[in-house]
Amino acid sequence: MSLGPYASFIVTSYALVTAVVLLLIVWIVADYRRQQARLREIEASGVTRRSGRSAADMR
Amino acid sequence: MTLTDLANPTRFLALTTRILPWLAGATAILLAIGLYQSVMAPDDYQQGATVKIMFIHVPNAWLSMFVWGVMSIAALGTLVWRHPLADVAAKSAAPIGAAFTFLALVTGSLWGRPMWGTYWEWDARLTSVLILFLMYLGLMALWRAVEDPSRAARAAAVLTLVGAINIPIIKFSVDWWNTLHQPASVFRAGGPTLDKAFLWPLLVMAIAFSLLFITLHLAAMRNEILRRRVRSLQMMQASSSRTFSAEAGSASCEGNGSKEIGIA
Amino acid sequence: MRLSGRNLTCVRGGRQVFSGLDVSAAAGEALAITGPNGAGKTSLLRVIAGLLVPAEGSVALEGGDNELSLPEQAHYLGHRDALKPALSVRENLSFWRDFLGGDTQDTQQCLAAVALDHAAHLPAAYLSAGQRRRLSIARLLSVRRPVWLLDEPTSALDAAGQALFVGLMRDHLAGGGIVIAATHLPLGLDARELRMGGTG
Amino acid sequence: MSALAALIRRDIRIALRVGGGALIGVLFFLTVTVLMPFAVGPDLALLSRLGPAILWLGALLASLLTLDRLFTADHEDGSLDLIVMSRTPLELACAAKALAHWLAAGLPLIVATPVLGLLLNLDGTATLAVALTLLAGTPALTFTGMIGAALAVTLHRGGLLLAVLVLPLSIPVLIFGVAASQAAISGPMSFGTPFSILCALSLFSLVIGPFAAAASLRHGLD
Repeated sequence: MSLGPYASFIVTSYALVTAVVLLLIVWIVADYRRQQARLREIEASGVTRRSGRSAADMR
Repeated sequence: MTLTDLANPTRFLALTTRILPWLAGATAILLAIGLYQSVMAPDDYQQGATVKIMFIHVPNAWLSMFVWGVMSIAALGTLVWRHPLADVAAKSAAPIGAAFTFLALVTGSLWGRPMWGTYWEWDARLTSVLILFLMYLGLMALWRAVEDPSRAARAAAVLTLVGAINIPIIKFSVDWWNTLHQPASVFRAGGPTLDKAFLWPLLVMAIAFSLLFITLHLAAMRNEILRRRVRSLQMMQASSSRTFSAEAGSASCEGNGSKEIGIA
Repeated sequence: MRLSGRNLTCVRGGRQVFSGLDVSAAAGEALAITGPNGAGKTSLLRVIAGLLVPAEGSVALEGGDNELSLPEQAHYLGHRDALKPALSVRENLSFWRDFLGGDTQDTQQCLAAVALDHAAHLPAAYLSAGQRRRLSIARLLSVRRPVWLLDEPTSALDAAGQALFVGLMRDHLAGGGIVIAATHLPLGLDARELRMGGTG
Repeated sequence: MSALAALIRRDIRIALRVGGGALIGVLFFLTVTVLMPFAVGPDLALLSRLGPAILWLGALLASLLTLDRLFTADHEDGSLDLIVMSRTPLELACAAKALAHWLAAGLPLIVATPVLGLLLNLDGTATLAVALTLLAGTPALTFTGMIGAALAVTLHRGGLLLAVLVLPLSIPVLIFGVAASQAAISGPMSFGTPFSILCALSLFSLVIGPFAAAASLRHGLD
């Protein structure tokens, strides 16, 4: 497969898209882990969540 | 599962956890098919192999507008129906939309480079995307500037809707400004005359990227719900003054207060 | 050690707030500045803290550290808490400890002394008004300063908080410190009273 | 010394946290620069000739507008009283605050310059020249702007008044900054002369700024 004279542009754009999408995924996964860890930490320290009112918790 | 069930964040979390792996799998498969087809697609007789950039540029450009649409619906949800998930959806969509817009810009400029000889040309299409990108960044700055999420949500919702109304006006003005200064744009991306050999990979990639957005958005919404839960729990934690009584009052700074450190 | 100000006159915005005022407090002594609103309690404290320049007279600390001026040996607890909501409780306190410098104490122990150690990692934005006030009181403990200048220190505190603060002031006085407090509430400890306003 | 380090660390932290304004300056810079072609037209030759001037004006406005809250935020929550009373000389504390502000809000502008250079059709050397002159010149903008920020505390006013007070003071920096970048790109002049004057201006403001700001703060508190 030949990409012609502009191969570097094609490869760069595909690489950039891959990099940014991977970055998004890594960020979201890391954020999820961080929030989970914080929740565990808080629940370990004894503050209990009123599970019946979880909708109100968001506000 | 009705819409009112989805309004409950706990149910939403449970549902998200159940469907996220499937969505991620479907996205991966479609992306793989799309990428294979793009690689196998023939060269364009005019643009040569650079036409391959189109297969990732166009889906990103399409998503950059689609995400703003999603945020506008969420903004209506915040302002009109006060749906508890609406501002979560709006807030978590903004960085993802900004990332897709950024990719549309960069791939567009890389695609244009062989034709223009420069990375950036004040082409009407690209310039509109650049302004859209600035608006995404402004929206993210707004979310960051206000600490209280529900107060920030209303301001961001108003800005999002104003943006949604203004984007066509901006697009029109930029087109007009552009034709005023230069005859016709050299940059013709896609269009209905596209050959079938290009249409299929493009379509698959567009669906794959849309699925990618939905997957990322759901995951980010889940994060945001957890973040707000952490926030409200921390506020409860701050107001629960544990051993605040005469006993704490007598503990001086140098005194025996240190035995309680482990609890915090 | 003795803090003394003589013949103090303060003019603000063309209006004479007070004139010919003498202030003095010895080591281990508390001075309560009382008086109606607008009598110049806050202005007097700010003159002592070096934040306002008196039109006449001067204040000095005799028997303190000769290298340092009076404001450099004083803590000032004003109406405003000098806290940044974006920083955590611990970051707020340890910034002031590091910035003010001198004889410093452990941050965590100072937080425990004002019953805020459970919230050390939380942003200061989450604190209530009384907790914010307690956090600024922790600043007085984190760095040792012989003179405490307090402006309505107990206003935001509940009964338990006031009791706690009185205990801390007693400790400070017992260690040979000086407390000068502008207040319209009783301080809760033996204090000489300087009444301002009315006849001056 | 550790007191100053603590102050710098705190100010940078606040700027980067929620509610902090560090990156808004860059966004402003970006927006102002993008706005220019709509006024002068998309002619790339013209844009590349105007490029250094546009970038310098954008950076000037961005760094001055973010200075607005440098002292007023500390004044409003009472921190400034404690900073004035502390054992650290007020001049040094002012310099530390300005340095923290430059690190949090000024450096990102320089990092953003290459991207904006691309939009204005500047080539590699031109972009490098502008970035270098901004690196040498933005400290001067921050340290002279600090005087205005201190006056804003004294006068209980900020925003536009600050800009009106400080913009004339920044004219020399603008002149030599743009002159140095033009010299590096095309000009008959050598790059060295205007650039060394720019550096001298920065050093000068590094000395004058903290003293003027501290004097203004000392007399302005009430």
